[in-house]
Parts: sequence; structure tokens; C-alpha cells
Amino acid sequence: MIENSFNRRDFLKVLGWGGTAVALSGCGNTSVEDGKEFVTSYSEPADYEIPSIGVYFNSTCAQCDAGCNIMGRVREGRVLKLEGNAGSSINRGKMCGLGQAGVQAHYNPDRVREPLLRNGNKGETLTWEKALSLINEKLGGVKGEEVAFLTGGISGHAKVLLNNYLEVLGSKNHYAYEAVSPGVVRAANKKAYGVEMPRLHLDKARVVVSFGADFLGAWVSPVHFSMQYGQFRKGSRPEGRGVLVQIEPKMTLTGANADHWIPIRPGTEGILALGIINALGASVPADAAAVAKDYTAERVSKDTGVPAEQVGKLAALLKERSPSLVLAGGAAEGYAHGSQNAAAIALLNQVLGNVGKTIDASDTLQFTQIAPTTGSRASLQVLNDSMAQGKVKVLFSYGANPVYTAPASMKLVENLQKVPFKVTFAHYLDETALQADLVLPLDSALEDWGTSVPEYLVDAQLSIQQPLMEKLYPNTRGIGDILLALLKQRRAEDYKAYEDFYSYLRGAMVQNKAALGGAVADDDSFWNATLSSGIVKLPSAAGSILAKVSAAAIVLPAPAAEDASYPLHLIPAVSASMRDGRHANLSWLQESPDPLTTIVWDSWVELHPKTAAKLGIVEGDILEVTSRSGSIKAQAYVFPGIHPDAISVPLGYGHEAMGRYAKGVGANVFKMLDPVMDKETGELAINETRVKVSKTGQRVIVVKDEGAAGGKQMGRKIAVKLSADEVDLSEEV
Amino acid sequence: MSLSNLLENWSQFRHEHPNNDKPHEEYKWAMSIDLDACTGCNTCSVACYAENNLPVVGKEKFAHGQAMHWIRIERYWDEDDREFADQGAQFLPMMCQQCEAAPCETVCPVGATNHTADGLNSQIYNRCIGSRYCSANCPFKVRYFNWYNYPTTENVWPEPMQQQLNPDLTVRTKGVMEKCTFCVQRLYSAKNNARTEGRLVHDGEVQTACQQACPTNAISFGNLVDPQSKVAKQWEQQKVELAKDKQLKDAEEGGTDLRGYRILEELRPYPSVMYLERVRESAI
Amino acid sequence: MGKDIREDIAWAQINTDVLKSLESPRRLFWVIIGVAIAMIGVAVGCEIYQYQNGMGVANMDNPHVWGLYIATFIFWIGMSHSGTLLSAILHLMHADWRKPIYRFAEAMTTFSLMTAGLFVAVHLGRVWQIYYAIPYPNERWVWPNFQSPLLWDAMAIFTYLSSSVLFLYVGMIPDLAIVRDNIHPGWRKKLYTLLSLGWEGTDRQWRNFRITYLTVACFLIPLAVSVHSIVASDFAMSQQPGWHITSFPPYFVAGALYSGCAAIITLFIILRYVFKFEEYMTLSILKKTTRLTFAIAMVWTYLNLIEYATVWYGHDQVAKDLLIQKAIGPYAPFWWSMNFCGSIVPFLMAFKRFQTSIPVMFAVSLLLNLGMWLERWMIVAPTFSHGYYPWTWDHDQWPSFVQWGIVFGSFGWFTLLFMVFCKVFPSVSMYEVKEMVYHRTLALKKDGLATKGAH
Amino acid sequence: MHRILRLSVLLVGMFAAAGSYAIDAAPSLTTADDLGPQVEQPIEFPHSRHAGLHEAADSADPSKPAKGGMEINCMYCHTYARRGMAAGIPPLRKCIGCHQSIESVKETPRIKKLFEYWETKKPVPWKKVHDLPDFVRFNHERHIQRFYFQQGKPVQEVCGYCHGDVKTMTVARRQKALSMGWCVSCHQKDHPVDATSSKTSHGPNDCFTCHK
Amino acid sequence: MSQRHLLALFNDFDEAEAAIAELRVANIKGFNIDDLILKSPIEHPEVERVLGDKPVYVQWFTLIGASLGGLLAFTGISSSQANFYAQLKGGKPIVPLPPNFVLTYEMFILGGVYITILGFLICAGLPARRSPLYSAKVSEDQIGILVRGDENAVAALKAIFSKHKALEIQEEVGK
Repeated sequence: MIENSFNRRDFLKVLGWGGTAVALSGCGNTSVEDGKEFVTSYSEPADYEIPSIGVYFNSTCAQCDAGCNIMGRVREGRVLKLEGNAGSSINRGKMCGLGQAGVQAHYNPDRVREPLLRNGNKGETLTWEKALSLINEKLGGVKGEEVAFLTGGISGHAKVLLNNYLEVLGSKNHYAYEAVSPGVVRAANKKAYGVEMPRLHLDKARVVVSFGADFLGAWVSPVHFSMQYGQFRKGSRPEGRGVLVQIEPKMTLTGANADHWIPIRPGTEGILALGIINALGASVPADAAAVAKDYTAERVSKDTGVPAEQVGKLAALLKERSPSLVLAGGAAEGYAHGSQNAAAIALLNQVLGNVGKTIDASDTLQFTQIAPTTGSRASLQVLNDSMAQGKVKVLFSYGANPVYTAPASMKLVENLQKVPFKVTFAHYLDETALQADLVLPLDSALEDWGTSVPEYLVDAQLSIQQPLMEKLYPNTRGIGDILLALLKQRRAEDYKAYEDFYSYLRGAMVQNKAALGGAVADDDSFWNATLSSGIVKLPSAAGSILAKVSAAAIVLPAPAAEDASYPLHLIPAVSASMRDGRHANLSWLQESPDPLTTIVWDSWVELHPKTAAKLGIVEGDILEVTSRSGSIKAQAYVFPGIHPDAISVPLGYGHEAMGRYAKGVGANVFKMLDPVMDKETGELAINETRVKVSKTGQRVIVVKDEGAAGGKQMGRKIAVKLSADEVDLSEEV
Repeated sequence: MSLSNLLENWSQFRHEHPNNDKPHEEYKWAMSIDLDACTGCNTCSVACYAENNLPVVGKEKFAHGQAMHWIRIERYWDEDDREFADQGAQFLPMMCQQCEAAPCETVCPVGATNHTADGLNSQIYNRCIGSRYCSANCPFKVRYFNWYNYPTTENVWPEPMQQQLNPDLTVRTKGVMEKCTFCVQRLYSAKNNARTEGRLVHDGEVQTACQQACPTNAISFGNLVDPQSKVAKQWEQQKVELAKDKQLKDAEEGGTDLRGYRILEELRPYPSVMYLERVRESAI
Repeated sequence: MGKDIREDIAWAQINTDVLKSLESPRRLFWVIIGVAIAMIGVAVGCEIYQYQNGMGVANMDNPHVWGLYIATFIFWIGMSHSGTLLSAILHLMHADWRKPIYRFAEAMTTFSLMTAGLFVAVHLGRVWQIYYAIPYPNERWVWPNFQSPLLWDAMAIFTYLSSSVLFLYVGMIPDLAIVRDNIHPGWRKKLYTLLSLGWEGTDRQWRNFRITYLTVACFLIPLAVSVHSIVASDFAMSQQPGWHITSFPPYFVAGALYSGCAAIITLFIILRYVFKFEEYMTLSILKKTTRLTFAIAMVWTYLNLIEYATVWYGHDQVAKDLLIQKAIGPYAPFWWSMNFCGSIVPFLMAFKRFQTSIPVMFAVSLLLNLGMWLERWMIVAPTFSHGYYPWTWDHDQWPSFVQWGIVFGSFGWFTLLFMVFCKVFPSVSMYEVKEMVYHRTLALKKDGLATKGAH
Repeated sequence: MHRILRLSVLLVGMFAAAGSYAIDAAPSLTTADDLGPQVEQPIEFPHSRHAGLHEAADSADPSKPAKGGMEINCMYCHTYARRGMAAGIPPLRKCIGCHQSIESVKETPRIKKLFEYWETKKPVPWKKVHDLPDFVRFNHERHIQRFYFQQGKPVQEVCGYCHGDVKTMTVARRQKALSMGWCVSCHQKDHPVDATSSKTSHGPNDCFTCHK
Repeated sequence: MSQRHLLALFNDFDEAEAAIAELRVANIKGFNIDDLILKSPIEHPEVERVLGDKPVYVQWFTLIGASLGGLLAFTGISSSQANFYAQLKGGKPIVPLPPNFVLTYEMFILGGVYITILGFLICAGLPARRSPLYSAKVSEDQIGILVRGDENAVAALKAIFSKHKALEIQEEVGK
């Protein structure tokens, strides 16, 4: 498809944006014009480049860490739209809204376009040469361990270069930070199954019981799971139509799609899991039975608020329809005893004998140096402490926005002041970038070279990220190029072969082409094949999964006591489009209504009608939500999908910087989270925050897509549902 | 030509579509949406923004109901006032239903919206004078009017965002009506390629933006004339017929075990979009 | 009973009285003109603003795409019908009391149609492309869509407007001749000389005049009826709940006559004062008009109730919801006051002592007009905010100042046209008043003789 | 009375005339040759030289000088026309392909300019000469497939129908109206479906085909 | 022999009527009853009656106008629907009858009214040149009788007029 790197880049050199001129004037130009616009004119196009015909190039989505393989439609040198790469085992040609908005991240008007150096409160532009030499100079008198590198989850060759650089600097301080990572579940899985992120097979399960794992929304690899879900719901598959039960205090998108959504008192997920084991009765192995024996239906229903017969029904269902799959997700893990919850749920899986059937291990990679380093919340704690103690002299940050996502109680900003020199590699001038001394503008994901290995591995594969069009701004650079440049400062010799990250990448791949399944091919054809497919199989060994939860180790605390002054649990919601707020500046996402509330362009407080009635709150009241560590103001939305003891506010809103679409929209919940950690992993327990709600007296009209009828069909036959026994799905196409 | 033509081909000019119709010749684009697979994730909607140059109107205008989402996800709750929505929500993607007997078509004073040979409800932006009668007469309310001149409105397509705009279709200016077109620009080029190769577009060769993005494959789209197409099979299997206002499903007492239906069918617009009812497990 | 036109009034007197209106109206006239122009100013301002920023500034939305413009459009169309009623229908019935007032009624017809026409343009999103809607052989080889009721509207209104202009003009020729004969030389004399086409009241002229006037009158009646039933079909032909109603055409026609008569009473009173027409626009005429209005009011009320009833007993749940929504929803206040003004207020006209009391009738007629305007609005708006599709119900769509401003201005525009007309042309038909007086004297003579013979 | 009759006859005439005009009114634009404006191009490309006719000078008749055209097929340079919606402009590479081996004209200013672009690898900033309104979709591929490949008309006729007699121009210049009525006038005609058969068909008359 | 125009003005309509009646019977040499034109401020059937009935042709115009309007409208509209870009409307034929009938109806009336007015102008001879003798009184309250006769008939005519209390008799030398 693509001859060689020269052409590869040359195809981007197109004169003018003829297409754009056309598009924008819209219905404006209503007459035949002559000599106003330019013709799309090439110097040396590849033969597949034909004006007015879009060409697709494969790449990898960088919007979240699921690492979906995508392809971009390129026409007249502009990337217009992203689609899924049909050849991908992760997303099979599918995508999510977040991914679709990738083009907006690329064309975003608020991107940083020049390197900026702090001067007082202003940033002044400087050249890259100056910037890099400045870094080198600042690193001069600094000991290795005084240098810290903060990133998000990172993998592939960028990670390799990063590690090399840290090694060169003699630093071990790589902090991978993710504000909403499933850190606790990873740890629990490691214990239970021996792997952090096992492969899940919803498509093989007949029943899926999910304890707050929003796998259709924002959990781990949503597109992949959604695809499986599509299969799972097919009546025509051998297992028949799967049944989904979602157990969580706040309805997630997954909950909204469950056959049965069970609201549970926050934090008591583990108890319910054991309750179910108990209810399973005879078939349960002794040790598990021993642990579960106290958890009688009555007690469980008293603790969790789930009706006793419900527990029984659930157990019956799981028993009757095997194999099943039980998932522990955000809602279950976000507590001081999150690990215990997760363990209990894992135990349930084990008891049901799902391990090895619907849960198995992903292959283990041989090239560990490119394997993903997943982020956690704990790592930020560590970094924060060492900054507080002034141990950090130079801080690099890339792909994370801790100043926005860290709870106020961490006093992160204060501690950052103690770091003499802070470098941020940024797309936007976000909160963190504003704290930095030096801001280096990054290429967008659609302008940059790179490779990545997703955390959730379906097959062992390396995803190629390649530029889909020429840089919009001459002075942005890819992280790879930057790291390479920094390395060259120290190890000019070793890296002189590579003029840029592209050549490094190509070199690295071609060197290992034998291992990468290109043994026979010559370099160019191997490389071109790689680029055109966008996916490289990695050598790997079949992973093995164990079922080794020690039931005895599971000690669940009694459900949290009532707290008179802060009566409500705060469940910060991770929405599919906002996630941790890193994409808040994409207007498509701001304007696409939240699936459950249909609210746009703002954050809101979800309350159960009961709770609302008790507090005399109606939709649109501006509420003040106060926790021990802070408070926010947001509009009320009364909503039947939440437990009366809980309220929920979405994460990702309330940016103070970042850009025109993000700034000042909604309120930032991260700030008000109480500093409670999971006992085992030290992860911040995001659901542990207790709050009280008070009316401010203001009232607004909630801006939402839902009309005055408020989700009622008024007897019209619009969205119809029927119960499974009324219909025979087995024959369906 | 004039009168003679009228008299010669009188019967042809009196031919009513689709009621007493000869079947569509080559294409009849239709859709079927499985509400049991639809998760309401809004991906289709965003994909539509990307494909069809939809303006982002911002909070203010959205509040006034001036949003431009050609495809919107509706979320309904059960109406028996139970304490919790313990059966989840019901999501419904709603876009122009491309009715075969579209109420919007007849009322347009200038004929800016017509019926195409392959069963689309065309909207010709430059012909539109903005009387908004079509929208007034649309039972589904899926037509969206350009209340402002979005190309020149601040922060709709700020430099360089306008470079993302798709040159295959116009960017609409103030005062014209617009709506879902089943991604006609894609259909056009697919048909064009097929034509050059002297064949018909085969199933799966062309996808609408929403269908292509949909992670759960809830949306299928294709040519109803081609019996091999997935859509045709689904319609056939669900016994849903284009020019009927009441399907077998509702005809029989108690209903058969079919779940295909079309919205507001009783008004006889003969929509081209079939929905498959959402299923809920009764055992739990 | 108020006193009627004296039959012994000298014909010369009639001329001089009426011609005075062309010369020296009360000062109030100029005040009205001034106010009217100011109002137009407001409307023009709003329209420019809307033209530049798009229809959004009028605060309509999807799906609430129609607003006050359409409602007021119907209102003005309706107002036009009374002219035809008085001049044509009553002409055929030889009701001679119409003669002093039909002229301005016809003028009202013409000008309210012109006002209505403006709203079509104001309503369009791309008014600069309006020529797409005109059926003329064009370079593009496309025609407007003849199936669209809007196009029928355009056609009907054009026919109606041009016909009633002609009707008005033809009926005025003899009077123009009078003006020509009496006015002092100057450009105005030239104008009237031109307009009166050299009318000299010869037998031949009168003969043809009589037939023509009669024929055109016969045409105007079905035309007037068709015009408003077509406007009705804009709604009745659509599928929407609250619109798709069989009884709409007669309902609209009745409403039209109703509001028209109410308007006539208003203008009657104004003209009577402004141009000192006490002599001709007598209270007995007012009384007759009032009674007529009352009758029509009752017809309208009946049809209105019929509409509710059909919805109520029908099986269309959607339409039922809408009706209930009108009564209790956000529009309730307007809907109720519509019914009050339209059906309760007119009962005041049933009382003799009010029928001839100028202030009361003035107030009543204004209320009736308000009621009828509200009626139109209540037909248009609620269907949008409560149609078939619940998801899209009722966004925030209270008309913005732009809509109100333009509606407000339209009244100024109408008043200006009307007042100027009355100043330039004889707003009382002199020759017909003479005929009326003549016939009455004849009658008197007859019974005079009769009494002589008696003793 | 007679006068009246005469008048009525006259009136009938008027009505009939107006009516029939309204019915067949179709301004015949098919032959319109309204020249578009002269367009400034970076290089004055001589179409006449490339596509023009080639004839030796007729020694007998001095009125016929040599025609130095090379009769190059339009689609040799405008290759995209048969492959996509846009005819596009030939890539720089194509011009050079020939011209680097044509020593005779290497030194002429225009060719110099051409090579300057080539050295800097800059595409030539040609201006659009036939630029339809933005809401119109004209598909070169379809028309060429239909009239050149299926119906086998000579290429210059096929292109010339819309682009005028380009082979006589230097810098191309719009010759046809390219207005809707102009397009329609041809779409309404019946054209033979291919070179041999007598079967005819006319262009699509569905708005979506040409309006986007 | 030269012609004279006489205009007699009457206040009393009955007298005028009588005068005409007398003119009709007394056959004055050099005067033809058809050369008599009655001018009056109001429509005056009874007085006109004595002139003998004169036919009115306006209705024929009406007939022609209306039928032409309707006919052309229908043919015009349906054939334009058929011949120019046919706009296919789902559920409706290309030439739909009901709408065309509505439009036909309107055009029927339009044609009718226009041609009637035209007919009126033609039949009533408007716009007309001002006749030799005219008095503003006619447009006020008096009825005028305009006669044309030979010089020698003038005396007789005058006699009859004054016998019937003509207020005023204007005389003018005809060409």
C-alpha cells in the first residue's frame, strides 16, 4: 500500500486545503466561480492518491489506554474521520465516541503550538534547541534519584526510550499515574488468578454478574467488551441470549443495559458476593463455604439492602446457567476494603468454576521492555510525598494531569512548588502545564509515530501509530523525538544512527523482523506491510491462569456505620466520554449527552427521588455538596438509578484551564475526595468520601436532551421491550 | 413535449409510491436496529458529527432545543412507578426514518425534500427556503433547522477545526433544514464504484457512519431489494413489510414471538427503519 | 335606537361631508399616523436583526419551528374576510345599511392581506430565496411543489388580494369622479382625473357597472371562503395532533368573519370620530353590525366546541393529550382567555343598551380581536410543544422580543396603510349613500301618498 | 358587439400563448457560449500546443499555416478524470516526465518556471477554472465512463461538451454556462446507452445525484 | 348641417323621466333618440328603462375568463409537474389531482375576476374621453340629459326640456 517512507510523508504535501474552502463556504457560494480557489495539486503523488477519493491509513487510537486499532480517512492531505481497523482483534473495525473525537484532539484550536518557558506568570516562547539545552543544563547539577518522570500508562518504544533515558540519568523514579485506573482489581486479580488483567469472555458466558464494572462505558477496554456484549446478547449463539446482572450503588451505562440492576448499599459488594456463595449451598468447596457460612440471606440483605429472595434468585440463576462470569469493577474496589471486596468476588468466580472457562490468561509477551506499564493512583501518592520532602529537583510530566485529578487534600500544587524545575510535555495548557517551568508542545496522536501494547491483550500484538497527515504546527514534536533528542544529549554515540524517532522505530522493528513474523520479507516490504496493517503480532507464550483465592484471607468489615454529619456516600462517576477529564476540551464530547441523564455541557448531582424528596430538592436546584475535604456546587438531577444512601457526580468536569470548551464547565469532583486509601494497595479509595448536600437556593433549567416528558413514552409505542420468555431468539439473523 | 407527454404517460404520472408500487429497481436502503444490543453509548451520534459536518451549538443553544444531532439517543424509563429502575433503561437511537410515504415531502413549498429512486428522503439544502413546514409535519421530529449561521459562529469550527470538515457534503448555512441522509455521500460513491465495475453494491460494501462505529453491531444497514443482504433477511425474518401500517406481529392476538416493529407505523409514513424490541430476562 | 341617516339630507351635503375627510381630519389622525410609523420602526429593526443573525434570535427551536409569525399571519388573513362579507354578501342581500361602511371594510380587507403577506416573508429562514416558491418558467427547470398547502396559500392570497383591490377600485370609480369634480385644481385633481377614468355617470357606464359589480361580488364570496379554508388546510392537511381536524376549514372561516367584524366595529368607531362621520356611521348601523358580529360569534363558539367534542369523543389519544395539555399545560392561561374572549365576552353584545354604547363596543371589539389572535396562537403553538413524539416535548421556546416586536409592528403597518387610504380616498361611498337616501325618500313618498288618499 | 367578439378572441390568444409558453418554457442553454473570465495561472499552459491539431503547413494554400498541436489525449494528463469525481490537475511529475527529455524548449521561461517548482518539490498552485457551487456534485468518472468508454464518442467531444473547445485555447477558460438549467437540458435528453445499441436513457433526475 | 350638443340638468328625476319619454314619442326632425345620453349621480334603473333596454355583454367576458383560467391552470400545472424535474413524493403520484384542483379553483376565480373587469372597461368604454358637455352637478344631485341634434332641432328640444323644468340647459356647437 505504501512504498517507502519518502512517499509516505510526501503524500501529505498537498497544496492548500481546497476541500476546506469548499466545505466552509457551504451554501454560500451559489454561483459558478472561476479562478477563486486552488486545485488540489500534487508534485509526486503515490498512485493511490486521487483527488476526491479518500485513502485509509491504519494507526492506533491514543484517546484511552485500550489501544484500539483505527484507520483514518485521508483526503487531499487532511485526515477527516477515524474508523475502526477491521483487522484488529481488539475492536474489529469498531470505535467509541471518545475515539471518534480523536480528530478533534488533533485539530483542536487550543493545542500548545510553541515551546513555552515560564517567566513570572507568563510563558514566553523559545526554540526547541534552547528548550532542550535548558533541560540539559538544569539536569546538570542534579543527582539521578532527584529526577522524577511522571507519565500515564505507557508502553511500546516510547517506553523503551523513556527507560533508557531514566537509566542514563541514573533515576529509578518513573511514576505511572492514572486517576481512574482499576488498580485494586489488578492487584486482586494478580492474587486470585496470577495475572493482573485476565482475558474475559462475555461472549462465552451465559450469565454475567458485574459488581460495578462498567465494561460498556469506561472500564478497561470498553469497545472490545461492547463487541463481546453484542455477541453475548445474540439469541442465536449456542449459549442462547446471555443474562446480565449489574450490582452497584449508582447505575452505570452497563447497569442501564442489565436485565436486572440491583442497587446495593455502597461498600457492601463483598458481603453480597459471599452471600451468594452461601446461597449456592452444597456445591461450594469447604473453605469457601466456611467463610461464607455467616453470610445468611437475612444478614446479607440487612447489610447490603438487597432483598433476601433476590440473593436466592441470583444464586439460583448462577447455578442453573453455567458458565457464568463475575466481574469486580470500580464501584466494588473504591473502598478502604476494596481489595477484600475484589477478592470475595474473585472467590465467587472460583466457586462457580468460571476460571479457565470464561476467564483465562492473556499470552505473556517476550519483549517485556515494550509491555505496558499501567498507571495507578498510589504512584502519585509516592511522588507527592517525595516532592513534599523536597527530594525531587527536576520533574518531567507527560500524559497525565495530576494537578487537576489529585484530591485537594494531597496539597499537590504546594508540593510542586518545592520542585525547582518542572517540565511538562503537553497538548494543552492544562492545569499541570500551567504549574510547569517549561512546556514542550507535543504532536497530536494523528501526527506522531509510535507503538503501543494495550494492557488488555486479546492477542499478543503491537499496535503501530503513524502520522495520518502533515503536522499542523511546525513546532510541535512527538514524545519519541523528544526523548531521542534528550538521549542524544547524553549518549550521542549510541543514537547517532537515528536521525529521528521514525528511523529509530523503523530500525528497531526491522532488526527484529524475524521475531515479528517478517523473517522472509526484505526490510522495506516488511516495514510497509507493518504500516499498512497497523498491527504486528508479538512473540508470546500462552499464559496460564490459576484459581487460587484463599477464602480464609477474606475478611470483610461490617458495613460502614451511618455518619450523622455526612450522611451520604459520594460515588464519583466515570463517564464514557469524560473519563478523568483529559478530553474535556473536545466539543463533540461535551455536546454528546450523557447516556443516562442526557445532560450536556455541565456536571450534575444524581439523587434518588426518595433522597430528593427527603431534602426537598427538585431537578435544577443548585446544590452544595460538601465533604470533609472540600465542596462543589452543581445542579441536581433526580434519577431512579441510584441508591438512596448515595449521590453521584461525574468526573472530568470543572477544568480551570485546558481550553475554550473545557474551562469553567461544571465542577471538579476529584478535589473533594477524602484521602482514604485501600488498605492493601494504597490506591485512593474514590468511593469512600462521605458528603452532605444542601440547597443554595438558586435553580436553573437543566440543559439536557430529554424533553419535558422526562423519559416517559406517554403510551406511544416508541421504545418497546418484552420479556425473554415471550420471544424465540434462536432463529434470528 | 409538454401536453402530449402528459397524456401519453398519464398512468405513469398517476403511479403512487409505495402503496401500489412496482418494487424498487436496484436499491432500497433500509436499516434495522436491535434495541437489545444497543447500549446507548452515543458513539453513533459522535460518529455522525464527524461524518456529516454537524455543528456543535454549545450550552446556550442546546438549552433552547437548537441542538443539531441528526441521530439522538433517547433514554426511556419504565412507567410503572417502581422505586428503582431495576430493569435498566431503554435506549433508542432516533434518526430520520427515511419514510417511504414521508409526511415532510408533500408539504415543502419548493420541493426541497423529495423521494429518491432508491428510497431515500432527500433534503436539498440549497433549494430550501426555510419555511420549516417539513419539520412541522414530521411525526418523529428528526429534522433540524439551522437557526444560526454556524460556519461563522464563534467556536463552532474555529481554525483549524474546519479542516476536519468532510468535503463530500455541504456545510449548511443559516436558514436551511437538515436531517439524517443515511450518509448519502457514502452511498453515492459506493454506487459509483459498483457502476464503474458494472455491478450492484453488495451487502456490507457501504456502511453508514453510525453503523460502522456501533461497537455492539446493533445497527445494520443495507439494500432491501437484495435478498442476500442482512437487512433484507432481518426484515423478512421479522415479517415486517415496507408498505404496511400493521405488521404480522401486531396482527395476531397475543402477538407471535417476533420483535420487529416500526415507530408510529399507524400514521402510515412507512418508515425504512425497523427496530427490534429490547429483551429483558424474566428469570431474574 | 340611535338615529339613522336623515333621508332629507341634501346630496350636496353628502359630498361636502365626505370630501371633508380628504381635507381636514381631527388632529388625532396625525397622532395615529405618528404612532403607526414608530411601531413599524420597531418591526423593521427586529426584522433586520433576525435577517442578519438567523431565525434563532426569534427563539424558536426544534421541533417548535413555527411561532407567532404564522399565528399572526392567520390572524391578518382572517381579518380580511369581513370586508368581503359586508361588501359582497350583504350587497347580494341588498342590505342597504352596509352602504356607508362597506368602503372602509373593503380597504381593511386589502390592507390586512398586505400585512399577512409580509409575515410569509418574515417567517422564512431564507427570505432571499423566496423566488424559488414562485411558479414561473425558470432557468433551473424546476417548479415549486404544487402539492404543498403553503403554495395553495400563496396562490389563494394572491388571487384574493388582487381581486379585492380591483373590487375596491371599481366600486370607487363613481366616487373618484365626484372627488375629481369637486377638488380644487392641483396634482391631486390630476390624480383623481386619471383614476376616475373619465367616469360621467352615463347610463351605459352605470349599466355595465351594475353587472360587473354584481359578478365580481359573486366571485369574491367563494373566493373568500376558499382562502381561509386553504389556510386551514395548512394545518388540517398535516398529520399533527390538534391540526389534523376535519372541521378546521369552516372553523377558520367562521373565526375569520368573527375577527373581521370585530375589527370593523373597532375601525368604525375610530373613523367615526377621526373623520367626523357621525352623520353617516350612525349608531343604528353600529347596532346592526354588532348583532351580526354576535351571530357570527355564536357560530364560531359552536364550531370551537365541536372541535373539542370531536377530539374528546374520538379515539385519537394523542390529540386528546394535546387538548388536555392546552387546558392545563404551560399554555393554559392563553387558552382559557382565548375561550373567554371568544365565547363569553360577545354576550355583552346581546344587550340592547350596550349595542349602541360606543365605549363598551370599542372595548368589546378589542377583546374579541385579542381572543381571536390568541385562538390562532393556540392552534399553532401547543401542537409543537406536545406533538406525537414525547422525547421532543416543550423545550424553552417562549417567543423572543424579536417575534413580539414584529407582530407589534404589523399593527402599525396596517394602521398606517389604512389611515392613509382614508385620507386619500373617500372612505364612505357617496353614491351608494345617495342611492340609499333616494330609495328611502321614494318609500316615504309612497306612504305619504297613501295617507293623502286616506282622508 | 363585433368589437367585443374580436377582443375576446384576442384575449383567448393571449392566454393560450402565455399558457403554452409556461408549459414548454425551457431556455435553451445547450448552445450558450458565454466565456468565463480569463484566469491568472502561475504558468500560462498552452493547451493548443498540447492538445491542438497537428498539420503540416499547406504549401499550396498560404491561408493554412502549420498547426503545431500534438493532439495529446485529454486523459493522458488529466488522468484522474476517469478514476474519480474530480478531474484534477496532472501532478508535476507528469509534466517533467516529458519535458526533461524535450531539450528544444528547456530554456523557455515557462519551462524554466516549471523546473523551479520541480526542484523545490512544490506543487504548482493552479487555479480552478471550472468551479461549480459548493453544494453541487459533478462526477467526471461517471460522465467519461458513459460517453467515452460506453458510447465511444471521441474524447475531445466528450470533454468539450462542458469544457468547450479547449484544444484551441492556451490557458483554459470557461465556455459553457455550467448552470443548473444547462446541466438539466442534457440530462433530460435521451442518449444511446452504448455505441451499438439503439436503446437510450437520460441522465438521473433525482436531486441527490447532483446536490450534496 | 352642423350638429349641436345640448345638456339639460334636472333636479327632479321624475321630470327627467318624463322629458325622455316625451323626446321618444315626439319625433323631432334631425334628432334621433339614440343620440340621447343620460347622466346621473346614482345608479338609476327606472330612468334608464325609458331609454329602452340596451344589452350588457360583461357576463360573456366573465364566462370566457373563468373557464380559460381554470383550464389553463389545470393543464399548465399538471404538465409542468410531468415535464420538468418530476418531484417524486413518497405516497403521492407525480401528478396529484386534489392539489391541482385546488389551484384550478383559484385560477378559475382569478381569471373570472380579471377578465370581467377588463370586460367592464371595454363595454363601458372606459377610460373615456370627456364628453363635450358635462356639469359637476351630475356627480352631485342632478340628473343630466345630453342630446345631439341638428341646429333646427335645438329649439324643439329646448322646449321640451324647459317644459319639464330643466334647471339649466347648456348648449354647445358640435363639430
